[in-house]
Amino acid sequence: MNAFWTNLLPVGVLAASFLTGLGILLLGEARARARVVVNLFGAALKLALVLWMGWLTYNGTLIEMRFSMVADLEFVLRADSLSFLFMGLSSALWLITSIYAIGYLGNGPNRARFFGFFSWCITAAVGVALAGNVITFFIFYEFLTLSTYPLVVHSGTENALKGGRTYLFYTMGGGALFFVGLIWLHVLAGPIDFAEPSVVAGLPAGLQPQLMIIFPLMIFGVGVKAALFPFHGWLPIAMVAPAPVSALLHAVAVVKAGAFGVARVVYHIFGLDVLSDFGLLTPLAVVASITIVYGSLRALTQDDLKRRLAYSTVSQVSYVILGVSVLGVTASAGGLVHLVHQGIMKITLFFCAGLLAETVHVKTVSGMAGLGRRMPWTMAAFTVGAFGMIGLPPIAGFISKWYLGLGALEAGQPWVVGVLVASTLLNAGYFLPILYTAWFTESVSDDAQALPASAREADGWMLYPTIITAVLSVLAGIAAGAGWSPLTLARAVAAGVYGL
Amino acid sequence: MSETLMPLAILLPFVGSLICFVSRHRVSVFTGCVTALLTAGTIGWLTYDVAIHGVQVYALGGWSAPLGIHLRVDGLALFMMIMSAIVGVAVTFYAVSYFGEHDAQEEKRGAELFWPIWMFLWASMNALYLSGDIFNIYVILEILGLAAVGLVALTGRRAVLVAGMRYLLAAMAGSLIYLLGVVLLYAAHGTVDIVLLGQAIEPGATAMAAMTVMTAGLLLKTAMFPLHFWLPPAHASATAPVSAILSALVVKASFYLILRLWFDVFHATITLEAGYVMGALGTGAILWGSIQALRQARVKMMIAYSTVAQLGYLFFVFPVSADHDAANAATWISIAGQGSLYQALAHALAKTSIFLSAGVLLHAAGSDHIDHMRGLAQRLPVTVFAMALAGVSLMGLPPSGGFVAKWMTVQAVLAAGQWWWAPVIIGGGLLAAGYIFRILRPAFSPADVQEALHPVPRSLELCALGMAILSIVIGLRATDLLDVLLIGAPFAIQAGGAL
Amino acid sequence: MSQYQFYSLAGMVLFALGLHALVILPHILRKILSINIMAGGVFLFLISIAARNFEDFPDPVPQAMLLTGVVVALSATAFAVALARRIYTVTGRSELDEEDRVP
Amino acid sequence: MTLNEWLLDGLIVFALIWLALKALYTRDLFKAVFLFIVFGLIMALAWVRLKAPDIALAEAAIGAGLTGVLLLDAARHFNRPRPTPHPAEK
Amino acid sequence: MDSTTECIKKPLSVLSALFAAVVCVFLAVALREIPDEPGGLTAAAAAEIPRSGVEHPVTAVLLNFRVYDTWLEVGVLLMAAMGMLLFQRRSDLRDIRLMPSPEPVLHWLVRLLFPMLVLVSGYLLWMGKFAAGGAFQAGVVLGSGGVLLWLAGHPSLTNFPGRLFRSLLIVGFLSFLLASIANMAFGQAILAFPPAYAGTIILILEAAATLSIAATVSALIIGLQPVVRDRDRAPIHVPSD
Repeated sequence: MNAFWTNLLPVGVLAASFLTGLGILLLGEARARARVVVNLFGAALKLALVLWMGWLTYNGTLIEMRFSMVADLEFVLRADSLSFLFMGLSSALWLITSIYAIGYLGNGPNRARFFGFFSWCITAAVGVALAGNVITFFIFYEFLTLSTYPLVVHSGTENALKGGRTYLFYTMGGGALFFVGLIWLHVLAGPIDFAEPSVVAGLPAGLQPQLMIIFPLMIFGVGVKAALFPFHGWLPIAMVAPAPVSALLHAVAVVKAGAFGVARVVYHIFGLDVLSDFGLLTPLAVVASITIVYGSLRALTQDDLKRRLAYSTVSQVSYVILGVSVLGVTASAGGLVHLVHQGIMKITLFFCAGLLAETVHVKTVSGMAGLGRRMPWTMAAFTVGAFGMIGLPPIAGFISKWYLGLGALEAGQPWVVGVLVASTLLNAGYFLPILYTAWFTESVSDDAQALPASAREADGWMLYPTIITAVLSVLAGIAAGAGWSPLTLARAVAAGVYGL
Repeated sequence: MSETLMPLAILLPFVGSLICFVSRHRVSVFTGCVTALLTAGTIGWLTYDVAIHGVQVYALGGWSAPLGIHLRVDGLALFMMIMSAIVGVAVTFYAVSYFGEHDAQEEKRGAELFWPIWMFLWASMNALYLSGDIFNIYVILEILGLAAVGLVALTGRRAVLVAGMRYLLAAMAGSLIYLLGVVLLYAAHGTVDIVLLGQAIEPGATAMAAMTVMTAGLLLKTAMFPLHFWLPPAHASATAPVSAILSALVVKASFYLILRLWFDVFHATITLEAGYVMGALGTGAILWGSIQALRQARVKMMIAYSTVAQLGYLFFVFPVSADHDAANAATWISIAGQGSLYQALAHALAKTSIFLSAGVLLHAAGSDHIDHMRGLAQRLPVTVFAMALAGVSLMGLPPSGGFVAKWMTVQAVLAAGQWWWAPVIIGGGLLAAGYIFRILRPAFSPADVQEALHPVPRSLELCALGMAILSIVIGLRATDLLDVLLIGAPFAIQAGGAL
Repeated sequence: MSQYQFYSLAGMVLFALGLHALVILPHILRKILSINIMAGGVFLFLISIAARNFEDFPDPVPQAMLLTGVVVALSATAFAVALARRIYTVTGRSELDEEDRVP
Repeated sequence: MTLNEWLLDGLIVFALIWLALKALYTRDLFKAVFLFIVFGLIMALAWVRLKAPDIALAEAAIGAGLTGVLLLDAARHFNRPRPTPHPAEK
Repeated sequence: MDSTTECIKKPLSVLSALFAAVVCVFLAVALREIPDEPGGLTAAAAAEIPRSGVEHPVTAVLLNFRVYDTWLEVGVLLMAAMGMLLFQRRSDLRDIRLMPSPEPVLHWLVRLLFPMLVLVSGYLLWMGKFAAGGAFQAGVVLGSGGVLLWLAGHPSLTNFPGRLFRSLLIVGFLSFLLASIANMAFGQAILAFPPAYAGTIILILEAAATLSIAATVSALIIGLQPVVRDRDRAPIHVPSD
């Protein structure tokens, strides 16, 4: 394979989902069957290309595509190990979520618009992963904002529009903050490429005060999407979107893009050694911890199931940021792998929430009484997800918490372990009651028999994806040591970053 | 051969205009389209030619500079002509089906005269960009003003007539104030040729007076912030293709003149305070325009105020170029210039697309009030999508031309040490997001009442979509266009542009 | 203070008068009138520049510019008068309406 | 510049400014236009003084004559009670 | 900004008066620095006049050195005519025909004056080469003749069919255009008149310009008249004006 074709692979990956989206939008509302085929074919193609690219990078070929937009602005796509982590996650889950969404939306209105923008969001998310320099990252970062807006306001109801407005307000503000930091840094240090060693390290000491201002600007700019503490407000409000959107976007694509952005800023823009001697890493860890605890606390009191899951996401994503901000290979490996694990587990939970809302129209935690008997498979998947979130051993969540705790001890920051323990207790605090009401209480309305037989279990389109993701989260936990597991990949990334 | 390209770009639309004036409606529509394509082709050929041979000067009638008039084309003039050509062709094809649709007898008579006046306007714009003689520019400015007012008052309804009158008075006053500056310069230096003036000028009361007066006159014609009173009613009440022409092209012509005068003629007399005044005007325009846009109830009025705001971005090249004694000032002055010109291009494309889409809305729903936008996303998906894409470019979000322009302007402003302009530009982008989404939001909500929409010809929507996509594409690949812009170093700060 | 400076000053005064009247007077025709007076002022200044102490004939270029300027001013005035009359026929008002005034 | 030349120029400039002021600020529209026509003629005279006779002729013909006629006709049109406009115009 | 207009008037008028005064003083100061010696182009023009085909310097500048300005100026006039047609919703002047007037004096006056006006216009046109005069003065005189014809009810511009009327309007502008195209055909710079027969070309162009200026001037005056005014009968019909 000569270099020309391999360098076109990243463009191929992006084009796969972009053109699918375009095709779906052009197909229009009527042709549902053609749309399903195009969508699934696109998703499968994208996954295949990502895996092929993974295999090539594994064998050591460097894949990079450069394209100059303006004098010193270069559009660079590069497949490095960190990008595989996020890209693999989002393309795989896109395929699964598309199947789920086809079942979920049935024959609702505006499905063409939904699936079109859905594929464009994934293009943006994968673009964020593949970005080779800070400009390309910003381009896809803003493209993500734009392509998710129509999904958030998909249902068109009044509070959907209000949710959309808040979502825009936060993400646009975040984008503007990041842009200020980005351009300020560009003026000081010139174009910043993720591959070369951090340019910021070479800057004269006089610039330190300015760099100390630029770093929070960029972190909070990206932190808005990662739902860091002061800027997490939009995530629960954006739950107004349909279930597949909350599942893929607010659990995987958008939020992870924020966390991924924080990782890029810390590892590849500023570089760890610059940040550690500026003493900026510990404040970041503190903010992450506040978010973790705050998110879990708010989740305790939420009766609406999706809002509870949303607050849980707010706190879980900050694990990644915590891992990134704690010095040491194991801690950052734990953080990075949580990026994948949390994605799989959270998407299972959101799938179940969608299933419950669709089949038995249960939206609140209190309404879930006695569902265990009526919808055994859904509740089983939910239980697996919940246990994973809490961090029980066989499921993936445990692995990341274990590595995080271990890394924190190695780095000599015991208080991080305290935070982990507290959040685990809080996780248990808001997940176990749900399981208890679902499995062990009789449904208060004794018309259990009156429910139509079909309400027993959701239809295939929606149930199988949920089960697949549940199995995946267990698999990621058990087979963590395997060659292809997210953990080994995260470890390779962490090793690369620390230059071991 | 290259010698005849420059006058050809002026003669062709004039010929088209005369033919349209005397012939029947169908013939003039056909002539309009053919002339539009031919003119665009000529400008394309001229670009190719200038890219090879560099700056060209053409002595009209064979008489050399002080006595005769020179036509001069450099990167800056070419860039503006390319912009006019792209927007011109799109608007022409849009107008073919837009005016074809209007059956009311009253509209029909107005529509006949659209073609000759529009061709005349296009020819005078090309003449303005090519002209190297400031008195000649005065005459062309006058034609531009009259033609623009003629187009505004095309439909003859009450609103456009009053708006047209206000516009005409502002244009006439602006031209006269500009003429006063021309006379001052001629009195002081005995020539009206831009390049000769650039070499002869030296700081003094006359030069300062001339600069102030000419800039003031042109600011009035560019509808810069305090003097923008005539623009919103004129651009909002005019028909869609006309508002697109006005917002995208006519307003930019006088901005081009200010730029040409500041860099080529008055480069010796620019003071830092003058630069800061222009920057302050730009800031005022962005803030005032955006705030007013947020308050409007009609889509076209909102877009007109958005023009007032977006013009503000163009003005940050002046404060940056004012302190040209700093270390490597030349580099970031050139970047600032490219930023403001690219913003002009991106804004022209995006604004044309939004105005054309608003025309489709007006045509289909009968009114462009915000509430009538409910549920249009399902019924007019292409138009709403075009508006969204154009909105992305207006907001300056990454994949678009607007972003590249904002990037270069902010970078130049920060590098020049005048960091206080940067938050204005970025804040302006957020405000733009405010009013763009205010238009798009109702389009997503389901239409409660399914009143029948007037059928809209496909070509209207495609023109709007085409321009929107173009405004995004120029964001992806800017190097070629900017290389064209930099031919002849228009933003160089030594004595006048290279001849 | 030579003759041409005296007339140039007169031209400036006329220009300022016209500008002030244009802003103040509400009636459309009077606005057109004030623009003509402004034009008159500028042309007077232009022609006095040509008459600076000369040898055999005054500087022809400003005079040619002047002729062009006069004709341009005439056609602009004719255009404005046609528009003003149209406004009067349609709206019956000879002033530009206040409610159209725009912030 | 001999004394009487100064006198003549002074008179012309005074007349110009006086006529301009009167033309702009008189009550009656017709009178304003007439004053403007006289202003045009005096302007032509000024140009003759400034050694541009042919342009003075053009200014007299165009400035005073044509613009005057146009403004007079418009003034008359503005004084007539306006014909009922076409309803579509509203 | 939406306070009552009355209270706007007072401060606004004071403000603008102050502003006008400042402008005047500012310009007067700038005047002082203007050099006294004739820095203009007198010498340059004088040197080139023999090659310009006309003797009178102003006509030389107007129709040879800066002929591009004059051409665009005729363009402005054409634009004014287009504007008039647009605002009066007309494409020709056919429906403003006047009934022939009964007064003998007007008839006699027109029969005497019109040919004289044409003669004067021709003289002005011809004299342009040697002394004061030229296309614009001649055009205006001819135009006033056209208006006179219309006033007396004689067949005049209002009898011209639409297409001919509009062609008459553009003939001046078109002549310069054709001259330029001819120049380009021969590979010369546009609007360049070979010195040998520059005079005749200028005369032809001036004649065409005079024609269209006369048509425009009379159209601008006649076109603005209300439709079909008959001295005694009520207007026959009022199409949508």
